[in-house]
Amino acid sequence: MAKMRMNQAISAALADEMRADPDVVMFGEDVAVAGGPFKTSDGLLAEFGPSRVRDTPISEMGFLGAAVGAASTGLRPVVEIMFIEFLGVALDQLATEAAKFHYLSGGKLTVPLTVRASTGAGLGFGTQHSQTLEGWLIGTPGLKVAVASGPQTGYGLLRAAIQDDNPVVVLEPRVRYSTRAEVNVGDDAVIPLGVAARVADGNDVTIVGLGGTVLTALDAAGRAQGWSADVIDLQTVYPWDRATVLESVQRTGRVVTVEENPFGGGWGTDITSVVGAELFGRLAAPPLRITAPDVPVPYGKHLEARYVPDAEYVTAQIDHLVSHGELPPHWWDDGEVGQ
Amino acid sequence: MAKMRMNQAISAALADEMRADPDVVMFGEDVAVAGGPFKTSDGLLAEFGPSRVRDTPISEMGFLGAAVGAASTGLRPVVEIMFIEFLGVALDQLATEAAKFHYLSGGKLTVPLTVRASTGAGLGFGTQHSQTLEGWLIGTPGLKVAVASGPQTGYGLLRAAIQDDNPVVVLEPRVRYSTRAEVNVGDDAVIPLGVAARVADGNDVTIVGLGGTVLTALDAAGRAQGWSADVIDLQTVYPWDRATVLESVQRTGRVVTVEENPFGGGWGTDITSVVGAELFGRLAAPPLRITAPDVPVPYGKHLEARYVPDAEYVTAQIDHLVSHGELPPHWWDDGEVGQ
Amino acid sequence: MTSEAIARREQVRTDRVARYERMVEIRALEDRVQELFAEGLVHGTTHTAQGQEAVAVGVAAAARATDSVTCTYRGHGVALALGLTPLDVIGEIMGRTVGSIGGVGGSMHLCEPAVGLLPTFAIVGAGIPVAAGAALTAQVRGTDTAAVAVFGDGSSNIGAFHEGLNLAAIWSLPVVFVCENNQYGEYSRINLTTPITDLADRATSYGMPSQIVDGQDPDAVHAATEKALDHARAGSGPTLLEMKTYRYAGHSRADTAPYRPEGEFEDWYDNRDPINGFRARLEAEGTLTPEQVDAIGHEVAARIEAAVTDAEASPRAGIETMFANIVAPATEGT
Amino acid sequence: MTSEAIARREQVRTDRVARYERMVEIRALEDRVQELFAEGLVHGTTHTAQGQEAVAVGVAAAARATDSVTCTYRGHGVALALGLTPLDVIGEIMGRTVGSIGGVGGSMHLCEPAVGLLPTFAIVGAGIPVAAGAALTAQVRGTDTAAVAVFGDGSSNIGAFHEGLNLAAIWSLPVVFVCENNQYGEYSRINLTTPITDLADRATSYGMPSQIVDGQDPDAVHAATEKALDHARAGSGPTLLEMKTYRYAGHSRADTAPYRPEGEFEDWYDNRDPINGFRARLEAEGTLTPEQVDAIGHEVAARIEAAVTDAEASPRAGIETMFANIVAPATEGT
Ligand SMILES: Cc1ncc(C[n+]2csc(CCOP(=O)(O)OP(=O)(O)O)c2C)c(N)n1
Ligand SMILES: Cc1ncc(C[n+]2csc(CCOP(=O)(O)OP(=O)(O)O)c2C)c(N)n1
Ligand SMILES: [Mg+2]
Ligand SMILES: [Mg+2]
Repeated sequence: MAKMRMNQAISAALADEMRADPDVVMFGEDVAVAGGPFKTSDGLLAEFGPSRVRDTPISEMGFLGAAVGAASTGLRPVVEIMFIEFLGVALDQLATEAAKFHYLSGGKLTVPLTVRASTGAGLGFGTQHSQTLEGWLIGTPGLKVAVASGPQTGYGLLRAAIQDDNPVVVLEPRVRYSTRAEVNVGDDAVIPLGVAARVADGNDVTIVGLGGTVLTALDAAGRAQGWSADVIDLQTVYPWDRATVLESVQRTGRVVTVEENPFGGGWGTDITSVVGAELFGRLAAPPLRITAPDVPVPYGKHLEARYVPDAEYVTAQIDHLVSHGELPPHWWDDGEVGQ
Repeated sequence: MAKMRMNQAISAALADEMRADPDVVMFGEDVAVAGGPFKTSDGLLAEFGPSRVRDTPISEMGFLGAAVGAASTGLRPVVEIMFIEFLGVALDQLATEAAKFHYLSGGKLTVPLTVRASTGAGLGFGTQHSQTLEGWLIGTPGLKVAVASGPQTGYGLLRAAIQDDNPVVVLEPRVRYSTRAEVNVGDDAVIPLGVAARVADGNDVTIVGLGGTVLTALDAAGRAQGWSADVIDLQTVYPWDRATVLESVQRTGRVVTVEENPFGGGWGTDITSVVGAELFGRLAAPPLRITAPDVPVPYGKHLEARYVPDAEYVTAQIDHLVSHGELPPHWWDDGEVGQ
Repeated sequence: MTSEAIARREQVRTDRVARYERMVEIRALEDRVQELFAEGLVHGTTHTAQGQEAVAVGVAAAARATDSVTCTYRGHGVALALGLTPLDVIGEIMGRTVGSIGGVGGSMHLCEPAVGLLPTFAIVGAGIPVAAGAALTAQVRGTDTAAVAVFGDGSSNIGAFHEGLNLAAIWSLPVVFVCENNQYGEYSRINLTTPITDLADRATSYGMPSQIVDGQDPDAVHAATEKALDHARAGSGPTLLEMKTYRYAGHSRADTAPYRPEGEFEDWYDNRDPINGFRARLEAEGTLTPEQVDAIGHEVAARIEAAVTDAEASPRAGIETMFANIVAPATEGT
Repeated sequence: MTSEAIARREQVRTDRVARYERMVEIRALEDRVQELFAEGLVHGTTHTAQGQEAVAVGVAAAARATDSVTCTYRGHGVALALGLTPLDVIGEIMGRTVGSIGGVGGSMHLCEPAVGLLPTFAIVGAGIPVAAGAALTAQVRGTDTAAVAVFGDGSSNIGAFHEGLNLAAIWSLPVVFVCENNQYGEYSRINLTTPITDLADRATSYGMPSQIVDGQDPDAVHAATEKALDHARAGSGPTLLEMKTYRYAGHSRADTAPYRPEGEFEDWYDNRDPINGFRARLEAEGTLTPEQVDAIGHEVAARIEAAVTDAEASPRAGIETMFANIVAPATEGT
């Protein structure tokens, strides 16, 4: 146990895997000498040297592609995509090559590749550097997508990703890099992929959070009056843990996803679609998705803060759902701000 | 009215828009001299000349980016992405630039860009040339995504896309390029974006199809015994027409999406999530998604044919849904083929 | 303000003293922006361009207002050079409605089509093919406008650079590619990421003419850009210009540039500062007097302070702005 | 079959007559594959490499079985040269379980890591950075293996080419970039899409050595590739080799190549056919007799027919194969 910020926990996970296996290498833009733009690889160059920890040219397609080649031939590379938007210049190597190589080699090759990328709003980086964009990745058979919610999951999911023989993307909500918490390190702290965690127990509603919204969901549950919530940290969003979610909703009778992405097309559609169908006739209220509005992420502290659902709003939405048994309006349905 | 294949209807739509507006230009790989790998721009070079109809180097990021620049400065470019997978090397220009330029110019610029791409399985092109991949595009505020289901919608949606002042992607199911039908041409045949079409009327179930699955849905509805279906051609998948879908399901009490994509993360999650929540307590059966399994698209006629849901399977799934009021198993839940 | 921007655009086009003044303005604005961030008055990040003023002003002097320009997140200098006002820029950075795009973009997102500035690009390399596309518009329409893409040395390693230049070359598009080789991409010196020294050499791959230019000399930048633009307008195709320059500040807000070799900054600053050099030349020519230099310094300082004050006094972008300008309402058919 | 592939791999490495035979085999297989499609016995599409046999065989002669090779959808020739059997290839094309990856891939998707063949790439350019990555494995581990990327002329216009070569150069990776300049990308002659004639010139952008090679001469291809591989293994970094060659068939199944200038194909076929040229040389040297030539022709023809027969007799990939090999089960920790 040690108190760490999430970026330190990530550095620690990388270091632990690199110590355990000389085939683990790490590269990306300014990850070596500078220790990473978000200091998520601090100290690695000093400990593991310039062959295993490398700075790259600005060429995500090139170095992600190189990671695919390295992973197919014996290394276990970890690459950093500084902001998830930059996958827009490199998606081919992840979705069309890496995810399909095991299949397209008749099972002869594995691709133990880990791609880390920072995501989300909250730091004032503007429209092209603040999105979550899991939607680009979900629905790609052969790929796994995990999302860290804080220091502990940042550590445990990353270690699992590096140990996995498949391409795994680990998304890191940027706003949490500076979150400090006690972190269990070591092999016991590895968090299996594909498994969600119940991080709070309650009776009336299941709140499913992912990444940055897990803390929000916990906070919202803490403010609850007249209802209590199971809070689930989904941890892996593709493929996601149906058993844990369905078990919980079966007990609570209500499901709410808290998402940091626009309403149209977010990951919560998958959760609520499956829950709504599988537990048809057994829910006490309609499945509720709490999301950002269908707009580009705005700049400016107050706009950005409003864009991302906050705990107060989540609590209010759930109050409405529980007390009326029907969907609450979104905050932007208000005529004054409407599209 | 003229009998045309879908690729001819697309060529006709392009020609009609190019005749109407000298700012409409068209480029892509082998679209000019050769008339397009799928003959979707046949005759355009001869009629409109090499300045407006151009072959490009193999560089999707380059020519899609050029189209963004051209659209921002006065042209109305149409670009062809031969197979939708190739957006994996160019997504940045569509999702991160084009979709956000109107916003990032404070409304001073518009981006009347049309991107056409062929999609889907059925022609034996293998894993990297047979996907639908709407998921890469859905959830991008500022972008519209339409999908042609045959010659008529291939004509009408493309014309609407070219006339629209926003970036619009028109997806074309490759397997339908050779489908022949009577096609209304002319201005009256323009199909507004964002609007779905009810293409068959029934009482017991609403089947929502998109692109290649619309014909499948119609065929399945035609085989129905003991139930009848509204069939909706969604036409625009982002943003989709909630009013038309909800109105229909309100009447029929059941919703079924027929998708050509894996179960995890497909566009049907959005439809069923919204329908399940909005019509909570008013449905006679759980929302049902009929999809492909969560696998890469396989090669080989019989595998590919099995991958894509066919009419017989759709009918059987709905039979089960209507008669039991509960979800049918997927064909791949059968132990013999299971993952 | 659009009308003011158009007037300012013309000054830099026609008057060398105005160019000097604009360089001073860029320097002062960038210094002030850094302070605003340091004081915690602004949220997010910023990338400033002190040391690179001659490239911005020289390019703006050569291009016409009807030409299109794409540039990067390090774009305050190019924006001011093209005519945007300090209030346009500072207002945007501070998230105010008076900002260039109404305060929803921030430091990385400026735009003013009236003076040719397309939305600035926060994705490395993305502006390169977009500029080629703006040039395509001119070519298809048969006008004599052209386009300019301004981008960094590090950006010459990304695919969009390669594809953009190749497309422009094969189509002979009227576009000029201006690489601001400021020696660094983020925290990495160019030699650590790029296997050649002169990026102008990359034009070979496209059969394109190229030139290495002293990016600290606004006259040299102006002359080279004008020549390349003339070549482009004549239908002879694109040119790659490599401007050798230097980034005085760190990469972004928090970066103090500890990775720079000792003395490197001092060498550039003491011996090749674009503002000092240009002032000395104008004075030697008799175009500028020491009194004018002082007056310009004072005026510019006052202008920047006024812009900060005006920005602070103007409303923050309201919640409703989040919902504006996402989808253009009008379509051609309606 | 893996063991047979390994043996066949070695033959081409060590024996020039075997190289001749393999070229004949490639030609015969490609001709037969076209027939299979024409007869409607196969579904989908295929891209054949008649005319380019010397590149495939020359590269395979130079590379070791432990080296990694990436190539394209036009990969039957490279695959056979590296040792895959006609049955591996035809079986895959026909969707049979005996195919290279069990029949789920088809013509564009072959793979045999035992002889160094990584999955062939259906996305233009994608194999280029992947080869650099295979070379990275060798560099990190300190082995003397290397990697080869084989790709077309048209692929040199895409971003992955630029980024892959740049990365390999700055990291001095042991990789050889083999550009098969067969004059066409799909239906477009290279001069319509690429502003330079010699793609080897693109090495300048990366400070990389390069060489133009007669791609119709397997000895020349072998020598150039071996030299570049030696250079790579010595830690001196990558090389770009441009193989001047010609694609006899159309781009893919249905293409009859109507866009070719009159006489172009005939000129290459009559004067620069790689098989005829190599046969003449071997005969002149006394390494090969006309009798052997005939025997090889017959044996190869029989081998291809046997492969077709065996493929037809073997089971189609079953539905259960759709669900296999998607996610690797074992993880390092388990
Ligand atoms: C595709 C992409 N990758 C990485 C980044 C992060 N990034 C922002 S600026 C920068 C350095 C760019 O260097 P250069 O092109 O030399 O421009 P300069 O900042 O020196 O003006 C990087 C890597 C980005 N914005 N986009
Ligand atoms: C990214 C991408 N864009 C387009 C295509 C379609 N395509 C397949 S092969 C080909 C031509 C490639 O030409 P070249 O690189 O010269 O190789 P050749 O076919 O001549 O061997 C094209 C455009 C593709 N597969 N991938
Ligand atoms: Mg730089
Ligand atoms: Mg070629």
